[in-house]
Amino acid sequence: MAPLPDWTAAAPAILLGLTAITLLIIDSISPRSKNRNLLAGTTLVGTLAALAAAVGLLVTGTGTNGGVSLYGGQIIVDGMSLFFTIIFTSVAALVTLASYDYLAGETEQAEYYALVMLATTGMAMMASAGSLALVFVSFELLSLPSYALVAFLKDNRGSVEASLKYLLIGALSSAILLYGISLIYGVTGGLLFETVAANIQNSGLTGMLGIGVLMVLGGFAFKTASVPFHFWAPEAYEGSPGPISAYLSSASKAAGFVVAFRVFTVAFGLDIVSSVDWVLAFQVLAVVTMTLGNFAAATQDNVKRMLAYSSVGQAGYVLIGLAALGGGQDALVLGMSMTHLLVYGFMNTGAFLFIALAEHWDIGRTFADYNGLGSQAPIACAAMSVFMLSLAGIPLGGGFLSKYFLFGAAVGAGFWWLAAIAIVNSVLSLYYYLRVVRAMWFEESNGDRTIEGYPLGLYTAVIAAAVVTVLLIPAFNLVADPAVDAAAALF
Amino acid sequence: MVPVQYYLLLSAGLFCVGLFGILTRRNALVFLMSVEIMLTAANINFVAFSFQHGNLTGQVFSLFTIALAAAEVAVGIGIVLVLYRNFRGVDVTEAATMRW
Amino acid sequence: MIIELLLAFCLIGAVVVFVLPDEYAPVGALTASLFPLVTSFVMWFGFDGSGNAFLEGGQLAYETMVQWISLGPYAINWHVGVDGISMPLVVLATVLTTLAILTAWTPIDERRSQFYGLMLLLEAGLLGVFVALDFFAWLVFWEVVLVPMYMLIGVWGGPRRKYAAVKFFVYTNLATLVMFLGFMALVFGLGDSVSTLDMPAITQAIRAGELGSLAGIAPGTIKSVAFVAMFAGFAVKVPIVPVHTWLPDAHVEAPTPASVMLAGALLKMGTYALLRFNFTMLPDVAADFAPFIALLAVVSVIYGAMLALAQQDLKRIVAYSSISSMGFVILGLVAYTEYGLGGATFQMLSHGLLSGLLFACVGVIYNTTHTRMVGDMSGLADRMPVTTGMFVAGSFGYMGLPFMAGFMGEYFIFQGSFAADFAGSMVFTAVAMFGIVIVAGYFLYAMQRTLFGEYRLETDYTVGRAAVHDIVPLAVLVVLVIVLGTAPNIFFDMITDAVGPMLGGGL
Amino acid sequence: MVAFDYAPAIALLPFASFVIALFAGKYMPKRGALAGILATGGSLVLSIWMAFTVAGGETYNEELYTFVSPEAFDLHLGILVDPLAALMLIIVSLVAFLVHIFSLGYMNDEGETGLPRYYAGLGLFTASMLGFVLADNLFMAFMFFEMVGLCSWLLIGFWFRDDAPPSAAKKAFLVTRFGDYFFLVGVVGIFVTFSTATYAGSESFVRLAEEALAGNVGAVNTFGFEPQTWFAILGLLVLGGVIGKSAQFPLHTWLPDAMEGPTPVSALIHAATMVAAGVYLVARMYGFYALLPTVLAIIAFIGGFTALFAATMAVVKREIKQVLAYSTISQYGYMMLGLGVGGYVAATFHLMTHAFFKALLFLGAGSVIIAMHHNEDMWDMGGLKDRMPVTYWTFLAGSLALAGIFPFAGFWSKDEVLYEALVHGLNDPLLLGAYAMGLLAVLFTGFYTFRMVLLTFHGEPRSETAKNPHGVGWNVKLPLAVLGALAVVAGFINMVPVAELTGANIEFLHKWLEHGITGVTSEHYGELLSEFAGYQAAELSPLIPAVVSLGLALAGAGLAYVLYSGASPERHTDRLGSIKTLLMSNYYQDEYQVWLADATTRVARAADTFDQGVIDGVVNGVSSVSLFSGSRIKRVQTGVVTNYAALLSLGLVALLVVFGLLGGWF
Repeated sequence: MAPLPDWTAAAPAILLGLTAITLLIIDSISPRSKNRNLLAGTTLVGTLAALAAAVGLLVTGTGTNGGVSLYGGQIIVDGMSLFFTIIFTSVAALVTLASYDYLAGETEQAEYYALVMLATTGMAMMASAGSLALVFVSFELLSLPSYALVAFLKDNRGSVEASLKYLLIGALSSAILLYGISLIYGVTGGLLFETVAANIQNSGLTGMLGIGVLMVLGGFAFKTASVPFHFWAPEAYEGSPGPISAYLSSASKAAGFVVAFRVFTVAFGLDIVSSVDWVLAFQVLAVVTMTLGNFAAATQDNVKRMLAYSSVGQAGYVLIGLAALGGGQDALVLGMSMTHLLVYGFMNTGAFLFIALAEHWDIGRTFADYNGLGSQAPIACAAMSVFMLSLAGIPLGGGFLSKYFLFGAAVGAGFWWLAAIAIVNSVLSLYYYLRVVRAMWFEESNGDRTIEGYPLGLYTAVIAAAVVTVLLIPAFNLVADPAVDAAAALF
Repeated sequence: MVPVQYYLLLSAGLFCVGLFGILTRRNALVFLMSVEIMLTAANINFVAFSFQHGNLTGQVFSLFTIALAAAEVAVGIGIVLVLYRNFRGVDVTEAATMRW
Repeated sequence: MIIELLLAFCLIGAVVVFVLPDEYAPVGALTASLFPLVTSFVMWFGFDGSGNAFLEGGQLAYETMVQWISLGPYAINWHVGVDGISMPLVVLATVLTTLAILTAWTPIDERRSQFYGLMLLLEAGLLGVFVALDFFAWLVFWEVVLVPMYMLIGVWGGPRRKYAAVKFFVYTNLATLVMFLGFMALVFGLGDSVSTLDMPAITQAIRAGELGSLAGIAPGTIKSVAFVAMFAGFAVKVPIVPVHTWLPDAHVEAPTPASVMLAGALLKMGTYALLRFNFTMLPDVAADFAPFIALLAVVSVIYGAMLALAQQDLKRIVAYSSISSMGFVILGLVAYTEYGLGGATFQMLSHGLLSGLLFACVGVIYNTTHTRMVGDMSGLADRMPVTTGMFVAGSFGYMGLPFMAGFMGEYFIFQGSFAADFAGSMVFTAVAMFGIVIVAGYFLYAMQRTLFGEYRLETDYTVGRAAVHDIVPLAVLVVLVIVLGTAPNIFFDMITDAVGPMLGGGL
Repeated sequence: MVAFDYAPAIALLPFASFVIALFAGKYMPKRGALAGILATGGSLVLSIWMAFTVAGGETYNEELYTFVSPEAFDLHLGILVDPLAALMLIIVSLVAFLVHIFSLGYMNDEGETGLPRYYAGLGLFTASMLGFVLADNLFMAFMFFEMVGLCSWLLIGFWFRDDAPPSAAKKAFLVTRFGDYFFLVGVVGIFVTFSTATYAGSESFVRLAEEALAGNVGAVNTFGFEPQTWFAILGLLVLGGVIGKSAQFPLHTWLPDAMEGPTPVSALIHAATMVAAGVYLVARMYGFYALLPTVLAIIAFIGGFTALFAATMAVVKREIKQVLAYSTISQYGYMMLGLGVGGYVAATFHLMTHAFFKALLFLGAGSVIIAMHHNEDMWDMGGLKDRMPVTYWTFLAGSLALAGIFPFAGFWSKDEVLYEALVHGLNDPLLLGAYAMGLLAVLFTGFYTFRMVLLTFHGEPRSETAKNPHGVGWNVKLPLAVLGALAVVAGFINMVPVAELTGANIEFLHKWLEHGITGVTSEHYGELLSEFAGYQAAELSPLIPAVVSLGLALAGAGLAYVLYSGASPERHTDRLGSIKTLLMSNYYQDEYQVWLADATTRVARAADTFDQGVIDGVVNGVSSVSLFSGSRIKRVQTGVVTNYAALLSLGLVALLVVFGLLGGWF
């Protein structure tokens, strides 16, 4: 058969976009529709289609040898972009499943799903952005729907406050990002990564370049919720509706990372930018982020907020992927960060979806409220235990392998001190993740809790996430291999 | 003609003004305006540099950013509205129920 | 393939038991545990391995090797097999699990199916640790063991169970991570000379001196640092003083079956790992640190025994005495002679059986008296003669009574370490041997106070003879201890055959 | 030689009786007694057969069962039957046999409960002891040594429902364990030194040591010490076990307490056999000790001192068994003295005679105790002579033997020990001191022995029970009769003084021990002693010392007669004043040992506090500190969005400044 035209390489993003438009059309036909099956169904179909497309492209080897570059290099579809598209779409699928029950009875469901789809489209584009321009546009395409989604529970003070903070910090960060981009443009006279990479060395303007690079870095740090750009994260995750917390903490964070990976490896590659030691910057960021995240998470009373902080901490681990570059194990460390992001996409989403489930049952949010839940909802609690332990790096889930490989690779790159700090944090994280397990299984149930109904969608999502998390141990190679290859392709 | 450094200074100044506004004002709307100022600063850069480099990339991109800024404000206003509805005001420091 | 079968039996059994209704769980679990038991015995009788699994010329029994993960330059395999060191430990694990499940019948009365399912999960993890030969496969089992134990302690444990469970989990996890870093330093230090995380391959590469420098750190330094890191990591698991404090808490709070498994099998993971990693991979570093390690061992022996002497809680007594006994194992390892290494491995077996026996005895006593405090009871021999007999047998076995396993293990170790190559081996050994006097002191004290004298019980429970299914595991263990003590060769042959090759290089 | 194929059965028969009694005892007519009697009887017969075979000039030295055999050296069970072993086998099995019979009267007829446990204990003990005697190497010896210790623990604590017996059992095991610790170190040391621990044969450690001292060290590893020194260290280490088991000073304190056990047990374990194990061990490896003059001197001195020391304590005791207990310690002191001064045969001789008459005395005491309804206080007795004649006459025979009155067994053996001590002592003042103590002990022995006899059997009954005592059956009288006869005649096998006088060739025991396996015969020991230890025997007729010691014994006896004869003797012990309290409280030996135990416990408590407080405190401290810092760190998140913006900008500025400086941008 004839080879597919190039544009098909962008199929995932296109499909997502189309889904979003479809939803809007549906909404305009029957506004305020509460037809969960139709709306969630459409979204799920679109997402899965995109997922299938991404997987298909990856398997058929579109990602190999530099990938496909479209629109004069504005869009690059390679292993990494497809890999991350898979993360985004899987998370989106889980979130959609969960929202099916979570939104029961809500109006404006169509908008909700549409926004989710638009944000996902933005992510997919970020993953394959080939120029700083597209980076910024897709960045905004992701951010704006996110602000709205966080505020989805319009008359819930928490939700609104969260979205406000998210918006303000986000606006500030995007301004910083944009300014940084403008400086880079000033130095290099281009926005395409190739142009940037090409013109960056022989420009004397080290200071301007440096400021630009660091500002861009700041912009990404906002998306990845890395200290000190993380302040929005705890509130946003805590305040927003459960599925959205899951979505932001997993997918949106991954989006931030993918763009950071690409920009810093391709545009500001180590071999190119000698004057700005951004690796050191990422090391600082990684250490501060994981430390602050984990330590702050250790003493929370609110499970959701604990997870929020823990996801900040996890971002710190992933940052090792950039912080340990230049140690001779580049492909390995970067690949392992990517793998960790994927596994994290499932286990962290699952964890937040469990919270969503708890919110759906409206049992409270503190640890004490979870006491003895294990005897009432054993399956869900077992799944939650898997998420917690996998997040902590105990081999009930793939999180163990990705995390340990990440640390190991860091040692291999010679950054043993980075790994050592990571270890201290990891142990601390085990402590607070165990608090959930302990509440669910060890403590006695404090009486008056009745669980009415076991929502199908939420359960399916949680169980699916758990199953994938567990299966990722034996099937680890399926994700680790492409990740390392994709990472290797960047250098 | 005016050398590019001056534009750079101007934009830097604007950026700082915006930042100053963000750090000092408590009104959500003023907050948003300050962000707009910062974005404008970036736009000035783009235009100036595009003129210096002699390619249109920057100018085109600045159009994009203007549009995005508008969208951002739109979303922002919406959020400010619900903020007003829930907190009886648009003081950003009021909404501080979630902390630590 | 039979090893996969062994593990599969445990996992399938666990799943089945999880879904069983509570009233059928005990029988179901017992039946399920018989499959791995039988399998392990089949493996033992058909054992055709020779030499050491980690060194050249080691002929593994029941080996399988398939690629699992390919990680850039490194291949991670599913590589399992047993040699003369791991085979006995596999048998120990299966035997102990079955007996521990029996000891659970009386005390465990709620959420049974979960309990027994976790027990079988624990068994799977244990066996995996002893059979896995690829580092990551091994590490998965090594860590997964913690989860069921954590749950067993936390859900079915005593009053301070939550504290003990978390302490156990977090402490040992920290240890694992430290050890992990050390090992990784070795792996990457080897650079291109190894393309896999296969432990035998790595061991041979290191012993062949292919360790290069890593990030500007000299090979020698890497070796020492890695050794220290791994030693520290495994020391927590053993546990060696001063990183032992999680053990008494865990033991005291854990339910009897969990205690049996913890003392009987889990502690052996630490010494097994020490033997495999530190002493097989880096014998020369071990030689450099030998006096220091021997000192730690002696301190563990004496200090642990002294602590046991100060306890009033029977379980605490046994727990601290475990620290003491494991100190002997370390002494045997560091001796690095045929008798020393062989004795250390043998002592793992004998201590596994003996500590299991004693914890089971304490459990039986606790089931009827509902107290473990020495001061709360006396003259139990009058009411529960059989249990008393078992307790006496166990205690004397622990004190190193000849014709029982404990004596053989400890004697081998003393014999091996007395004239070892490191400085002051004689003094260290002689001092450590004094442990056999102290151990006699606290066990005789405990027996005299609790079992003998006029019958008295502070708690208001009527003490009757223990049920048969309580006695059976005790009796079986006593028999095994005596068999192992009179015919040590049933295992010692294959053990020496496996440790012999280690003596070639290094020390 | 066919006989030796049955050698293992000597130890296995009692073991079988142990198993039977333990598992089937409660279903058997005599609760396992019969099994024990048959087994020990069988062992006795076999032992006698062995003796005859050995007498035929045959010996046996074989490895039977190997525990493990690594490259270095193997650990095995083996059997060594030579004249010494054969003699000891007969002693042990005979006493065990008689004690089993006696137990029928002492335990069964008294309606004790838990008899299967009792007979199982006796059986296991007999088996272990015989195994120890048969052992062909030190490792095996140690194993059975420990088993013997276990059995004594089991049997002393037989009446576990009372408080005293379990405590006494604990003490006995602990004290002997303390000695065994040194023994174990010694065994390990001997293995690493010689790579073997067999007693006899050209490859035995004894022979290797001899050669090493003779100059050809060969494969013997002395760890940089002078062979002499190193061997002395090893010898002393092994001696530790001997001192513990044979209740020599300072580890003698467990034996008197051990009297808490049933009297037959006291007779079997704490008089005739277990305590003999220590002495037997020294005799067994005498070829090793004969090389080490210093060690020999120490042995001699400990022996002599213990003999005197214990005898003095026996003087004031009120309970009949206590007197016997201390006399036991004292008598084993004599044996040690004999071995120390090179009187190998003499010590063995005394070991044998003492086994008989001390078993006799204990069994006699047992029968008295039956009669007195388990009242042991001699001051409640008296006048039992007419009411229990058999017991009286046999007991008297035993007492005469113990006191060393001519011509009873004890006289000949103890006299020879003292003679050896004297003749060697004349060349060595240290040994002479030991001799002096031994000689003085004779006086005390005569005194306390007859004090005991007089108080128990003579005079008027001093209590109701004594007036009409409980009768005893044949199963009590038979063992007494047998042992009584032996106590009289056993000495005649080795009448050295008579031999000297008449020149008749009647030193049968000397002849007996002279032949056997090369290197483990008494004459070889003699050579070693003169060659390596430099022992020279002075020319001296055995008559004079014999007369002297006899005179002392008679003097002691006479003193006792003067003080305690008559219808109702009064208590003279009070005359001793403060000395009495000193003796009554055993020179405060127990006190300091108890103090040591307590001190250890206090140290243990301190260690526990340290462990809980400091070590575990650090662990918990780390966790609480990190949690606390966590609770502080999270305060950064104030909740006010402007602060966030400020911190964010600050962070960015900080980054810019730092990297600006690092990168030198401005």
